[in-house]
Amino acid sequence: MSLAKEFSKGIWKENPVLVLLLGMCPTLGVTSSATNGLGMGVATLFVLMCSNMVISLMRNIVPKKIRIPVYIVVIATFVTIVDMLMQAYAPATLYNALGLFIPLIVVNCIVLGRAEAFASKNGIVKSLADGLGMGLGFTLALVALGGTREFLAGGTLFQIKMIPAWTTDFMLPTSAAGAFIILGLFLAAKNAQAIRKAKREGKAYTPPGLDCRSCNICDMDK
Amino acid sequence: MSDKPRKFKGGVHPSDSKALSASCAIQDAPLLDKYVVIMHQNIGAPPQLLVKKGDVVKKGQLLAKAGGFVSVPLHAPTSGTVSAIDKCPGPTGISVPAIHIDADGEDEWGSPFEPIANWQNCPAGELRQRVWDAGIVGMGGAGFPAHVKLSPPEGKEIDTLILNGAECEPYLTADHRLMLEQAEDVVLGAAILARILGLESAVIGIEENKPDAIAKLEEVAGKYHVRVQPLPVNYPQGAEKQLIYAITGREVPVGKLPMDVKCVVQNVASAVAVADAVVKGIPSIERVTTVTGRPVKTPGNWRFRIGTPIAKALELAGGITEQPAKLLLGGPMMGIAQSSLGVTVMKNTSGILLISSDEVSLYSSEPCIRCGRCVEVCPMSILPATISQAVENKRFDWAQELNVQACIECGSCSYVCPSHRPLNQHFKWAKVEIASKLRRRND
Amino acid sequence: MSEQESTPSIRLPDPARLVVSNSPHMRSGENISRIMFTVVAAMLPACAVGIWFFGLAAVWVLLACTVSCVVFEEGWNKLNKRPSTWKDGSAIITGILLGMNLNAGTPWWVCVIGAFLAIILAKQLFGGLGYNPFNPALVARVGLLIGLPELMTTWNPTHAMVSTLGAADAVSAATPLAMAPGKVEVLQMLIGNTKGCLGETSAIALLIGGAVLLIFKLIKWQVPVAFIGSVAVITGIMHAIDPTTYHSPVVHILSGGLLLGAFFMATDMVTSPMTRKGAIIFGLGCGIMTSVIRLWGSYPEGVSFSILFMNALTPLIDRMTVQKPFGYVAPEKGKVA
Amino acid sequence: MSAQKINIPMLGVFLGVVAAAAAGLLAGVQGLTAERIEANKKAAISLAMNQVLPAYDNEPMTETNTFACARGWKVTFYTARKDGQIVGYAGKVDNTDDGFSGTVSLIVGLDADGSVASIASNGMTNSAVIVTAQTETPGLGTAIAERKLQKTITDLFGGSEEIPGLVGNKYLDWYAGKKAGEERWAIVKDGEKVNGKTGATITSTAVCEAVYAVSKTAVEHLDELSKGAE
Amino acid sequence: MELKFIIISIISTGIIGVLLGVIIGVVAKAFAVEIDERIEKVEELLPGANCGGCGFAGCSAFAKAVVAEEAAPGQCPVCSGDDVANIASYLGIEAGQGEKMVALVRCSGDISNTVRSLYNGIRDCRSAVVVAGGAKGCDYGCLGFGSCANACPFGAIEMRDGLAVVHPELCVGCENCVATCPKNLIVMVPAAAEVHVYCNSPEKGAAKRQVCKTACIACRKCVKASGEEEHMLVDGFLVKTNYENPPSADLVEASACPTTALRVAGKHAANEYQGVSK
Amino acid sequence: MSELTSEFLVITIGAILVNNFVLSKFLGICPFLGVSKKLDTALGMSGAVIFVMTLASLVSSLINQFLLTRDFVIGGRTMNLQFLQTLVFIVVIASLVQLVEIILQKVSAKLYESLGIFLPLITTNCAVLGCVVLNAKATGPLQSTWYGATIYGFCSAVGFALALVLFSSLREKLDLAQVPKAFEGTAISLVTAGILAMAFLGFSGLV
Ligand SMILES: Cc1cc2nc3c(=O)[nH]c(=O)nc-3n(C[C@H](O)[C@H](O)[C@H](O)COP(=O)(O)O)c2cc1C
Ligand SMILES: Cc1cc2nc3c(=O)[nH]c(=O)nc-3n(C[C@H](O)[C@H](O)[C@H](O)COP(=O)(O)O)c2cc1C
Ligand SMILES: Cc1cc2nc3c(=O)[nH]c(=O)nc-3n(C[C@H](O)[C@H](O)[C@H](O)COP(=O)(O)O)c2cc1C
Ligand SMILES: Cc1cc2nc3c(=O)[nH]c(=O)nc-3n(C[C@H](O)[C@H](O)[C@H](O)CO)c2cc1C
Ligand code: SF4
Ligand code: SF4
Ligand code: SF4
Ligand code: SF4
Ligand code: FES
Repeated sequence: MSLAKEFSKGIWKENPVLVLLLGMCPTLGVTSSATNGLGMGVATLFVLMCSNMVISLMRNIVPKKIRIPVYIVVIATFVTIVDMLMQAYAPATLYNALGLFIPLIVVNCIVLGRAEAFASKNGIVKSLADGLGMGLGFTLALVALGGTREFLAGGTLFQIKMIPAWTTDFMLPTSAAGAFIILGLFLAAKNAQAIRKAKREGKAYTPPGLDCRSCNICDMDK
Repeated sequence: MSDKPRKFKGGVHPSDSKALSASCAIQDAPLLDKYVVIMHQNIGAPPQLLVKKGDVVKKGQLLAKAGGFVSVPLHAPTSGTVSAIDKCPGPTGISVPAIHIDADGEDEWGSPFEPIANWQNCPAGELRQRVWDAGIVGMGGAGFPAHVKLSPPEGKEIDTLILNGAECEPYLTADHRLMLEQAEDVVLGAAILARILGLESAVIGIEENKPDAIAKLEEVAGKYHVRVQPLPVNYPQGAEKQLIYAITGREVPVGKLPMDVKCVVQNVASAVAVADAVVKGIPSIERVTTVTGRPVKTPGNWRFRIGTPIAKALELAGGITEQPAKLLLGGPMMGIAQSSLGVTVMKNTSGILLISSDEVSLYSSEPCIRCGRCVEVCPMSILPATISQAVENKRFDWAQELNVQACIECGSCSYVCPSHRPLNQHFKWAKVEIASKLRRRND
Repeated sequence: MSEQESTPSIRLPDPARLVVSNSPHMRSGENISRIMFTVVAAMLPACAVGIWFFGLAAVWVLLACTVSCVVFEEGWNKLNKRPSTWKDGSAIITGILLGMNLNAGTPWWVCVIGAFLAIILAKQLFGGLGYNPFNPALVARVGLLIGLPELMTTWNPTHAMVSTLGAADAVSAATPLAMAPGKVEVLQMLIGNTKGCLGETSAIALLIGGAVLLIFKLIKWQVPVAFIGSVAVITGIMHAIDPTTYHSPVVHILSGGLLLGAFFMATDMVTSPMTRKGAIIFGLGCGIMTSVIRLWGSYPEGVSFSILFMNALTPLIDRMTVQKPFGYVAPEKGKVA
Repeated sequence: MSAQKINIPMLGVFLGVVAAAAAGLLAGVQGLTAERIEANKKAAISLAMNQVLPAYDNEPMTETNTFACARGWKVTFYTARKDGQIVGYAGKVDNTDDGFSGTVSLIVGLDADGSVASIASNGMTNSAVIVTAQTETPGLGTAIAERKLQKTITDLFGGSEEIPGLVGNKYLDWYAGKKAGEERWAIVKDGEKVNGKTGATITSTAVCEAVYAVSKTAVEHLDELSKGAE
Repeated sequence: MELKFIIISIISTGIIGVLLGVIIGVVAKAFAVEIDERIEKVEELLPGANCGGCGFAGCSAFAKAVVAEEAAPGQCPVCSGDDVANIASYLGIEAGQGEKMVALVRCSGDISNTVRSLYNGIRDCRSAVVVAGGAKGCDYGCLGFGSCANACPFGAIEMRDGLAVVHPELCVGCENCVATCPKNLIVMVPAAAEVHVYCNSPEKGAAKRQVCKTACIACRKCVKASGEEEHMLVDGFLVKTNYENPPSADLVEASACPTTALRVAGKHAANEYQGVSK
Repeated sequence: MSELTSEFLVITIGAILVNNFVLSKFLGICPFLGVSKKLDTALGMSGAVIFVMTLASLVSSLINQFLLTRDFVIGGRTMNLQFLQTLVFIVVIASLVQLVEIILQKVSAKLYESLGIFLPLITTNCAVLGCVVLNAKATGPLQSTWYGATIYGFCSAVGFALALVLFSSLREKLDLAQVPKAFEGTAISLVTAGILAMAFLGFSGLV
């Protein structure tokens, strides 16, 4: 695959949230507003790129048996760096809102998943492209989700009122229940598009499910 | 044994419409000029053909011999010529082989065996052989060879013989009339069956909506230690597992047979056929059948020869007053719908029923609303609604787990379902799929 | 036509017009829409009382909910090219019940959002009538409660209250459950002259409706009995311990939609267990959870949440209460492997 | 296909080296950012303090007194002086335990007599109450606690100017000038001046309790406060 | 910067790391599991349709079999030629690609051509056969309730007027439909053969004509036109294509089949035949 | 009620019902969606999570208390290793899981068979890490002790198990529903989870 393709596949065709169904926890947890989605997305993007890069560099020297622990250590390092950097330089409100989920980037299946499925098999440039694409795809999905939830709740986007006449806040979309439901609707929309496409191409289509195909982290003991 | 019958769980009370034919005495159908005897009329192996096209046969003569132990011979319904051995529409919609006989009008006897006048002293084995030779199958529905039921395998003890006179299906009155008009024969048949099984006594179970038959039978029953047991009116009282429970309180385990709880159940018509075969030496070549339904001009009960075309039977009943929506062999709850008039009366045809279009609710299955009615009426206490949804999603494994095999296909669940779900068809389908899977696994 | 001549002396059925189908060939004549419209009839007394006490506002809410439920149902069917289903009456029930669960002064757009939550989100996404695991009307009510808590916890006073108390006092008067224990007028609650959702205030009307449902055997009596019974017992114990902080069981039973929930919503067969044993467990669960939320939770009212929560438990209950078939023999041990 | 032989010491060393490298890197970054993080935390407090206190010329951050209030919470007071005279206190209380879905932390500017200070800003009189941390329901509980300017799309294009100073919040501004007496303050939900919001009584009460606690503690300990830091 | 601090961090974490590495090494040694990464790779190269057309329980089972050389890559009916070649070259083995087969529904009796009763029940062939054999006049014909079409993961079977019609270009030959048909109507035939007899009824010609306008009445016109049983075989009252030696498409024109039971697959799929009424 | 008892209630009822890990904290969503197709597997996973989370809480709170939060003075500045929290925790969890697996395999083959396959999944289940991090952040007098942290770990896992079991039984039911094509699979599961979360909101304020 060309470099451009490695980069672009994460954005739509293999979008980590909508297609690979990875990293559901931050997806649901931080998307009560577009700003939060963006912050989380960028943080993950950074970690993803760094870890993809380093792991790709190390891929030939890491003993197979301990590759996952090594990857985890690498990832945890970058996550902690992001954590400290954000605490130091990001707006306090954003850092507080993302709170718990920053350390959890460590276990975000996207990061480890890409490390294992891609970076450990590809060169540094390709891995960087993959990390960038996947990270961007994740960020876009999070911003879209956060934006939708925020907008449905009170007509705002990035905390800016888009419809000044909208005065009563409707809190369901920003509640926990709304997170699940609206992500469900997003997936359905993506499915509908894929179904239509598959039909046009005369192919069979099965909606993506969360299974071991998109995440092979549990190879750890092998 | 208590006198008070037990009530089985569940069941339904459809309007019985028996009044149409209940008071019509059994008439002997006149001799026709053509009979079509379907070859395979019994559960088990098909019989082996003994005649060929052009053969001349006498009434009662053997047309085909039993094709194994679970199989029965077939006899000519009248004298005449075998005009063809060809296909004819079968009761299940698929064409089946049949023996076509052109009657010569003489109706000349050519019985293969003699009456056994002194049956009380005849060995049980001989009597059982007679039942087999006479080609008697269960006349209550399934057509299971009677002699098989009468031959419990080594180690299986039988202590109760039950005659099934429940006739719980709406519309049907053939057994009712038979019990009323030939009570002595019924009791005699019961006594012979009891003797074959080595028993002293027998019980006849009858639904309480036939008080005249109960009275009549009680009158004559004393002669042979036969007891008459009135039963509450509750469909499917006549299903053998429910009948056994009502009379003895024993539950036939799932997947097991009546003999596993030491019972044998025979239909009353089967008992009469046994009596005829033993005492009069007549093989199974005729039966009493109810021809009824609102579109039938003169409903009634007829004694038809086996092989009588349905069209002829309907003609005898005066034809129709309106185009019916359905033609059924059997009762409205369990009968089989026919797509042609070419079928003929078989040994287990207890009724020929026409249903007018306003009585038929066409299939328009809606989703199950989980009202639970089917669960409440199911006499087998399974979960029709869940099984049906499982089958709808082709989850036959699930259906099996939920004991779909226990279903007796009584149709109570479909009867009450407000969503008009084809529950019964789902179960039938599931059983077929499960059976074929088992077969595949055994291969 | 010359029928006389052409008709043969004996006519036989025309085989080409015979229908073949599986047995049974007889049906009880019961159908979904008859069931549903009976339920609608059973709800009418409570609606009527609501309209009597709250006036035209109640009519508008009921209408807005019902109409938008039906419109969403039909719209979805059209969009997905499915046969029309509104005539089966289930969407109408959902609409009326949703209306009954709202304050009489609810704005129309709230009704529309509620109808969307009920019909599209809670019902059609799962495949429509019969497949929804959660009670649509309740999903709508809880969704609105979460989304618009302010709006959903302000109540219109009844006309009768306005004329006796004066407008200002009537507006600030509380719902029975929010009043201090001992100050509640039980008689007013029986007839329905209290604040609350427009369909939940009159105990008598709801009991009449419940009786209709029971007489027509549309609901399992186990559900309301277990539900109301367990609330009575638990709140009774608490009232006995401390009558100054806890209301008497009578107040608990008559207020806050308990009767509405127990007779009309917990009994929705689609979302409650199928067997009678399951129904008892379901009712008890609803009752316990309602009591806990009312006594110690932050919501003044727990009926909706408890039924919704028990809806989620229904598949488990159904699994636990599978009945043994007639003649069931337990598989022998050791044979399983 | 694990053709390679498992070399246990080698595994240990490799993982050890990676982990050690990681730790080193982290320690480095930690060293780089630690100060800034500390400063951020301080700045957050001092920003709030500057907003609630009148002009001062001392370093209130260093002049602190801490007392426990009747509810058991610790209230920290920062004393502001101008020309040596006490011009007011900033009372800070953290993690009260009775919000709707968590705790509330706030800073209250007090006049020298312990009453909640008023601050004129943008032509309005605001109270010197700032909620510094809360986890209430967005749009409901937060309406009581937040002093946030709702920007609308028209502002963006209309180019209206950023207004410095405190943003008004009618629920918080209710406390301006109030001084804690024996009676706790009531929640008022109707009329012009309110401190409570229908549907968010719990948050309203939590904020009210916290502000009351600060004022009450100050009033009780006015003597010690006026003596300055210990 | 405090070097000491950094050193403490490095040392403590380093120790943890060494410990862990050793533990994992010991564990791995004790519980070594042999895995073959080629399986993974082959699975990646497979199309992932999981249709079971290869005769294995899904793509990963097939991949295992291919690597173990118990199956040839070409056995996957869904793989394009390129895919097969890729796998074969990756493993350095023979492609083993068989002849492409497609499904054939041996019936042409759609609603307008056959007698049927009014069937009122579950619309699924396998279920319909338990009721009156499916209520079709012809006992052997297509019931038209589409069990096969539902079983086809590739949408290659179209239900048209109560008849299942295979679109040969969409059919990948996975054989899912074959076992589904309760009437055993579907057989796999070489995709290269174009001419088929669309009838399955062994009944006598007259009997068939009573219930169906497009039945094969075994008039042998096609047999003669193709030159005596070389391309067409007679089997009782039914004629079949000799798939060992299939005729060319012009046979249909040449033989002028009186019932149009003889058809060209592509034209049949395009709905270009009507029954001939008599 | 004493402070400790009331915090005990907050931890137990709070972690199981009110602030359910899955339905209100959004932790462990991957296994929640991935291992909930069948009730039986859900039960197995629940057991494994309860076991690992309790153990992980215990071990990591001990490490946190006795190693990471220990202050030491270097060059006049007080420092500690708290910044290594994430790194140490995840490594501890990962190795813990592996050790448990080995031990289980040796000690009880039967238990290993029913729980074993779920163990590797748990490593990357952010519920475990989340729980441990929350413990480390906790300020309550009970939760900041090692036993309080263990109780919290156990209760959170029970909350996770409750949600998972409920959800899997609902999904088994959904298997029989005629869900619109585009919603099949994860989409409708998410909607269901959303409504389940609504129902759980009823518990709010209980503690
Ligand atoms: C395969 C099969 C084997 C049977 N074997 C026996 C048997 O050995 N003894 C017996 O008394 N009945 C046997 N039966 C008869 C059944 O108990 C039952 O009477 C018969 O199927 C008719 O039942 P029905 O009319 O209720 O459907 C057998 C039935 C079937 C289908
Ligand atoms: C639902 C159901 C209803 C039945 N009703 C009757 C009935 O009313 N009368 C009857 O003789 N047999 C009835 N049967 C058949 C009996 O179960 C049993 O097969 C029969 O009495 C055995 O006698 P036979 O072998 O002599 O026919 C019914 C079966 C089923 C499954
Ligand atoms: C999703 C949701 C979030 C809520 N958030 C808050 C909140 O942040 N603060 C609050 O005081 N009440 C909140 N409530 C409302 C309380 O549960 C309670 O009903 C209310 O405070 C009492 O209202 P009252 O003003 O009618 O007495 C919330 C309710 C819901 C449904
Ligand atoms: C006794 C009974 C109670 C019902 N209760 C409700 C209800 O509470 N909420 C609702 O939306 N529909 C209710 N319905 C209507 C219907 O069952 C409901 O719309 C289905 O849940 C939709 O699939 C009820 C129906 C009956 C027969
Ligand atoms: S499930 Fe079977 S036994 Fe039960 S009522 Fe239905 S048809 Fe009768
Ligand atoms: S009777 Fe029909 S609608 Fe009612 S539960 Fe049974 S199958 Fe469902
Ligand atoms: S070919 Fe077979 S499965 Fe397909 S529609 Fe026809 S009968 Fe049904
Ligand atoms: S006769 Fe042949 S073509 Fe006609 S329906 Fe039967 S099988 Fe099909
Ligand atoms: S992101 Fe939370 S479990 Fe996967």
